[in-house]
Amino acid sequence: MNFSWIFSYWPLLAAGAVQTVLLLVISVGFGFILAIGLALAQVIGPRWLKLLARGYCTCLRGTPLLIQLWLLYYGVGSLLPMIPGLRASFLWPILREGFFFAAVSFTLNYAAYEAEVLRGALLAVPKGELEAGRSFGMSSSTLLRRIWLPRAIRIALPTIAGEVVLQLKATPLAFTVTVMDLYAVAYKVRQDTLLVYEPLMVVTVFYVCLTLIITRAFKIVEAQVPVRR
Amino acid sequence: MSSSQSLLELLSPYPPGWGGVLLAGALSTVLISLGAYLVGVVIGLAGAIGKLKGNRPVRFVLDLYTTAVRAIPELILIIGLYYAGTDGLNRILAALGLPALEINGFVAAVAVLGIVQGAYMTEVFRGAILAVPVGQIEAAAAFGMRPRLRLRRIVLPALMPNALPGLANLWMCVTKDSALIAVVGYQELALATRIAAGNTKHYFLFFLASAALYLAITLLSNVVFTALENRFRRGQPKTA
Amino acid sequence: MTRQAAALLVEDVHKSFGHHDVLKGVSLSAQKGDVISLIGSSGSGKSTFLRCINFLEIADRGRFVINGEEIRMKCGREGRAHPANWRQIERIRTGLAMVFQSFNLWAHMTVLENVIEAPIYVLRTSRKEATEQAEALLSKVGLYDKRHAYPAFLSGGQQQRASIARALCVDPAVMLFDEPTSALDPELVGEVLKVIRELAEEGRTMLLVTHEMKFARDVSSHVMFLDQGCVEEEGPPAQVFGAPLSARCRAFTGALSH
Amino acid sequence: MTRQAAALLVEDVHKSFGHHDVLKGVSLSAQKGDVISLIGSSGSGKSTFLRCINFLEIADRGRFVINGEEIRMKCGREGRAHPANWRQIERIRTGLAMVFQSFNLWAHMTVLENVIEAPIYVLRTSRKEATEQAEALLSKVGLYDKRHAYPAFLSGGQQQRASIARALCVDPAVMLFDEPTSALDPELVGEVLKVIRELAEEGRTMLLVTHEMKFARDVSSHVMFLDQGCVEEEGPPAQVFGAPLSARCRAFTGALSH
Amino acid sequence: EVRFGIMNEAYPSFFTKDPSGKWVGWEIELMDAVCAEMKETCSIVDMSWDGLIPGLEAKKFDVIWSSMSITDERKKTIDFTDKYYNTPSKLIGAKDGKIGAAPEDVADKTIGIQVSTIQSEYYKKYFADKASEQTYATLDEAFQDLAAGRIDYVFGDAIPLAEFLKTDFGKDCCEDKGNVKDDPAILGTGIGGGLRKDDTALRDKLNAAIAAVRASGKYAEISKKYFDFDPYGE
Ligand SMILES: Nc1ncnc2c1ncn2[C@@H]1O[C@H](COP(=O)(O)OP(=O)(O)OP(=O)(O)O)[C@@H](O)[C@H]1O
Ligand SMILES: Nc1ncnc2c1ncn2[C@@H]1O[C@H](COP(=O)(O)OP(=O)(O)OP(=O)(O)O)[C@@H](O)[C@H]1O
Ligand SMILES: [Mg+2]
Ligand SMILES: [Mg+2]
Repeated sequence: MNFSWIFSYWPLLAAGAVQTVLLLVISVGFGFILAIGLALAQVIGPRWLKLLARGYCTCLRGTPLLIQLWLLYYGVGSLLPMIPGLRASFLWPILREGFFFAAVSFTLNYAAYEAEVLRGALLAVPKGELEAGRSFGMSSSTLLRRIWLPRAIRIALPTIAGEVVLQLKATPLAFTVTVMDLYAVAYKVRQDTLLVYEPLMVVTVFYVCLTLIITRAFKIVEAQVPVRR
Repeated sequence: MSSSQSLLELLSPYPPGWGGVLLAGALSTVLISLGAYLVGVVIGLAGAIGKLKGNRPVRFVLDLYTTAVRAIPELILIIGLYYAGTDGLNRILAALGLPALEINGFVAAVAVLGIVQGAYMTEVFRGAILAVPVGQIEAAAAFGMRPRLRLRRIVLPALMPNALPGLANLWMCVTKDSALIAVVGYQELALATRIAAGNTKHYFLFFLASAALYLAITLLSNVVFTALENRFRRGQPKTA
Repeated sequence: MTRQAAALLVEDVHKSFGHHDVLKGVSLSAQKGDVISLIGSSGSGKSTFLRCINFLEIADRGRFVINGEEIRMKCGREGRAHPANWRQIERIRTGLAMVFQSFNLWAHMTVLENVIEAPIYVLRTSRKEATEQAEALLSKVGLYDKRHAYPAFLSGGQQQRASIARALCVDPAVMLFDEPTSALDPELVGEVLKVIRELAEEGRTMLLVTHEMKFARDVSSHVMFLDQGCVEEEGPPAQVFGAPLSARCRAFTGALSH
Repeated sequence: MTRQAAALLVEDVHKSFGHHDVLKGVSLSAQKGDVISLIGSSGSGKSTFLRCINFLEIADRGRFVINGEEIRMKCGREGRAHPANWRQIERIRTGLAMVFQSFNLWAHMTVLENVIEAPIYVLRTSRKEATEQAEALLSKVGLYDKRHAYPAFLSGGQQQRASIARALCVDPAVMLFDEPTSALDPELVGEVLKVIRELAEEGRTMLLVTHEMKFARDVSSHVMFLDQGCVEEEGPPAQVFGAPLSARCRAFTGALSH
Repeated sequence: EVRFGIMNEAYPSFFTKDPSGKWVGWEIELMDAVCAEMKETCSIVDMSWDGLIPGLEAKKFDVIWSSMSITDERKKTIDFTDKYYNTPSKLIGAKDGKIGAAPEDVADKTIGIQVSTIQSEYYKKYFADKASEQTYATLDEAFQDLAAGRIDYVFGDAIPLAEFLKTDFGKDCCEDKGNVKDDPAILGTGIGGGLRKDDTALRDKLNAAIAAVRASGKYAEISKKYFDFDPYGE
C-alpha cells in the first residue's frame, strides 16, 4: 500500500469532495421536490398528467443517466450559446460549466426514481387515515402536507435512504462533463500512478463516511415514530 | 470512411453494421442483470428479515453489510473480488497444495452486483415489511403458521405492493450498473455502444440507439412490474 | 333555505357499489340539539349513510343541507351527482366531525397530536390553546396519561376514546358517530352517554350509529331503523323500541332479549 | 400434568410494557367445554392476557398449560421468560384460534380465501374440503354472498363475522375471542351466542373478552373481572353480576343501568 | 504463450474491435509481428482500463499492450518495455485562421486536455501560467466541447487529433494549430508495453523483438498501412 501521493493531491481531493457533496445535496434536494410533484401527478392527477408523469419516469429511469447527461450537455448545452445575449449575460459562467448540467440532469434523474418510490408509498397510506383528515375539513394541500406525505415518506424511508446512496454513487458520472468530483480525482491519481486500490480506497472511505451520515440521519428520522412489531 | 456509410448500414445487424453487436450486448446486459437481481432478491429478503427479527450481532452484521456494500464503489468490490479475491484464494489453495481455481468473470460480476443489489433490497424489503399492518402477521402466527409459511403466504403478498416501486427502481439500476462487468472483460450493451461509437465516431447515433434498447428493456419490464403491482394491490381500495 | 333552518337535512339518498344498491332513498332531518340514532343490521348501510353526509362517499342521488347550507350538486357522467364545488364541501366539513367505526387515527402522530391536528391546521387555533383543550378532553375520556403514546400501542378502547376526543376537539356543530362505544366498557359507555347529552344541550346535532339498543334508547331524541337500504321505522325511542310498527323492527329490537 | 388435565391453565401471568405493568399475576383454569368471560375496563389488560396465551405477547412471567401440554419456558436475559421451543408454540397454536379485536383479516385475500387459508396451509386439509366447510360457516354468519369480496370493501360487522368464521374453520380445541360481537347488531349477537353454546357443547374451551355484560352473563360458565392487571373478582356469572364481592366490580357491572 | 492485455474500448488506428469482434489496428499488427519475432503464440485478453493493472498483477495476462505512455510516476508501479511508438503532441482549435502552438498563442484561452496524459504534464510546465485547463476523461468529450465552443483548444496526441479533423464534424469547426515545441523530458518517453515488475525475462524478450521488428522493416510496412508518417518518433 502506497499513500504517499496524498500529499501532492490533497488540494484536488478536497475540492473533489466538495463537488461530490454539492452535487449530491443539490440533486437530492431539488429532485425530491420534483419527485413529490411527479408522484402526486401519477396518483391523483388527471389522466393526461398521469400519463405525462408516468412517461417522464419511464424515460428517465429507462435510459442510462450517462446518456441523459450527454444529451443535455452536448445537445442542449451546445445550443445554448446560440440564444442571443446569453453568452454576455451573467448566467453564462454558470451555464457554461459542466457542473450546471450535471446538477440539472442528476436532479431530473433522481426525481424520476424517487417519484416511483413515493408513488408506491402514497398508495400504501391506509385510506381511512386520509378520510379522517378529509372529514375534518382539511383542504387537499393541508391533507397532503400534514397527513399524506409525512405518512408516505415514513413508509418509504428505508427505500429513500437507499436512493440517496445510489445517487451518491452516480455522481462520478459528472466527470464526463469535466466536473472534477472526488471520484474523478481518484481516477486521475490512478492514471498518473497506476495504483489500483489506494486512490479508490480514499474514495471509499469518504463514501462510507457520507453513507454513514446519510443512514444515521435516516435512522434518526425513522426512530421518531415507533413501529409496533 | 465511416462518414460515407449510411446510418442504416451502421445499424445493420450484420457486420460491417454494428446492430448485431448492440443486440448481443443488450442480451448479455439482460442476462447479467437477471442473475444479479435474483441473487439480490434472495439476499434482500433474508437481510430484511434478519434486520427485523435477528438478535443483536445479526443486526449489527447486517447493518455493516448494508452500509458498507452500498457505500463502497462497485468497481472496487468487483476488482477486489475478482482479482485480489482469486489471487488470495489461489494462494491459500496453493499453500494447501490444491490446484488453482479459476473464477469465472461472469459469475464474479453477477455475484458482486447481486451482493450490492442485496444491500439495497434489504432496506427496500425492510421498509415494506414495516408497512404491513402488524395485525395481519399476528393473525397468521395465531393460526400456527410457521415463520416460513407466514412469509410465503402472508408477509410476501402483503409487502409486495409497498416494495415493488423500490424493486422496480433497483431493476432499472442494475440494467445500467451491469456495465461494470466490462472490468472483467465482458461486453454488454454500454461497452458495445462505446466501441461502436468510438470506431465510427457516430456518437449520437449509437448512444441514441442504445438508449432505445435500454428503453425497450425498461418498457418490457414495466409491463411485468405493472402487472405484478396490479395483482398485489387487488383488495386495496383506491386512494383519493 | 329550509323550514326553520334544519341543522341537518338529507333527502332521498341513493348509493350503490357496483350492482349492489346499499341506500335506496334514505331521508333524515334534524334540528339543532337533536340526537338521532341509526340502528339496523350489519351491512344495512349505516356507515355508508354517515359517510355520504360528509361526502367521503358521494351519493348517487340525494339532497344535502348541512348547517343550514345546501350542498350544490351537479350531474356528472352516467347520471351520477357530484358536488359542484369541493371548496364548499371542505368548508362544511370543518363544522362536521366524525368518529369512524375503525377509528382511523393517524399512525404517525401521538394521541395528543392527533387531537390537536385539526384545530391547529384547519381551524387555525393557536397550538397552546388547542393543546389545553385537547388535554382537557383527553382527561375527560380518561386518556390523559396516554397522550404521548402512538395509536399502535393503545388498546382498542383507548383508540376509540382518542378518536372521540379528536372529533370533539374541533367543536363541531354536527357530529357523526359511527359506533362510538363499540370497544368501550359499560362505565365508559356511561361517560360517553353523558358527554353526548351535554353536547346536545349545547345545541349540537348528533347522528349516531349504534348496535347498543339500550344506549340508543337512553341517548337519542329520534331513532331510525335502517333495513336493506330503506328506513323501515322511525320515531321517538319510546315508539321504536316500545311499540314498533314494522315486524322487521320488532324482530330486530326484540332480538336482544332471548 | 395437572389435576384432571385442564384444557387451559394459566398461572401467575405478569406482563409489562416498559414501566407500565399491565398484568400483575393473573391466573385462570378452564376445563373442556368451559366458556370463561373476561370483563374489565378498557385498558385493563384483557387483550394482552389473551395475546399472552397464544404467545403473541410473551409474558414476563407465568406458567401456561394449553390442551394439557405445558409450554416449556426458559429464562432469558433481564430475568424475563421465553418459550424454550418455538416449534412447540407453533404446534400448540394450531389447536388454538383467535378472533382479534381489530379483526386482522388478510387484506390481499377474499373472505373465502381468508377462511380457508389456515385449514389448507396449516392443517393440510384439501382445498375442496376446506372450501365446503368455509362456505357452510360463512352461510352461518350470513356472509355467503360476500365470500368473494376483499376485506377492505366490507362493513365493520361483516369483517368481524369473517374473522369469526376464519377462527371457527380451523376446528380449534381452545378459542380466544377478543370482543367478538363489538361490531354486530343484536340479532347477530344472538347468532354468535348460539354458535358459542354449540361449540361449548362440543367440548371446546372458550375464553371470551367482552364489554356486553348481558352477553357475558348469558354465555359463560365462569366470569373473571380484571382490574388494573389483577383479577378483582371471579366466579359463576350469577355471582359476579348478581352479588359481586368487591366494590369495584359492583360499580363496573352496575354501570350499565343508570 | 504470451497473453496481451488490451483495453476493450475503441482507439481507432491503434486498436479496436470490428463489428464481427475481431481485433484490428496498428498496435494489433505490431503485436503479431513482435510475437512472430519471439516465436511465441499470442493471445489477447481484453478488459476495461480499470481491469488492466489488476489483471496484470493477478496474472490474467502478461503485458499491457494498449497505448500506455511511459512515465516515471507509473514506473514506480509497473515495468515498461522500450517505447514502440511516440507521436508528437499538437493543439487544435476553432477555425479562426490564427495558427500557432506556442505558449503566447494560447494566452487567456481554455485548453481541453485528457486526464493524466503527458500533455497534462506539458501543460503544467509551459501553459499553466497563461491559459486555463479543462480536464476530460476521454479526448472524444474534449472534441465535442471544442465544437460547442466551450473550450478554445484541445491539446493531445497528434494522431487522434488528426483523425478528428478528418471527420465531417471536425472538418467544419476546427483546424490544426500545429505541433507544440518538443520537450523530450516530458513528451519524449513514448508508448511502451507494461509488465509486472519482476518479469524481466519477458521484458528483455519483448525489447529484442521490438528492436528486430523495427530493424527488419516490418515496422515501416505496418505503419504505412495506417499513417503517412513514422509513428516511432525520433
Ligand atoms: N404493544 C404495546 N406497547 C405498549 N403498551 C401497550 C401495548 N399494547 C397494549 N399496551 C397498553 O397495555 C394496556 C392494556 O392493553 P390491552 O389491549 O390489553 O387492553 P384491553 O383490556 O384489551 O382494553 P380494551 O377493552 O380497550 O381493548 C393499555 O394501557 C395499553 O395502552
Ligand atoms: N367501498 C365499498 N365497495 C363495495 N361495497 C361496499 C363498500 N363499502 C361498503 N360496502 C358494502 O355496502 C354494504 C353496507 O356497508 P356499511 O359499511 O354501510 O354497513 P353498516 O350498516 O355500517 O354495517 P356494520 O354495522 O356492519 O358496520 C355492505 O354490504 C358492504 O359490504
Ligand atoms: Mg358500519
Ligand atoms: Mg382489547
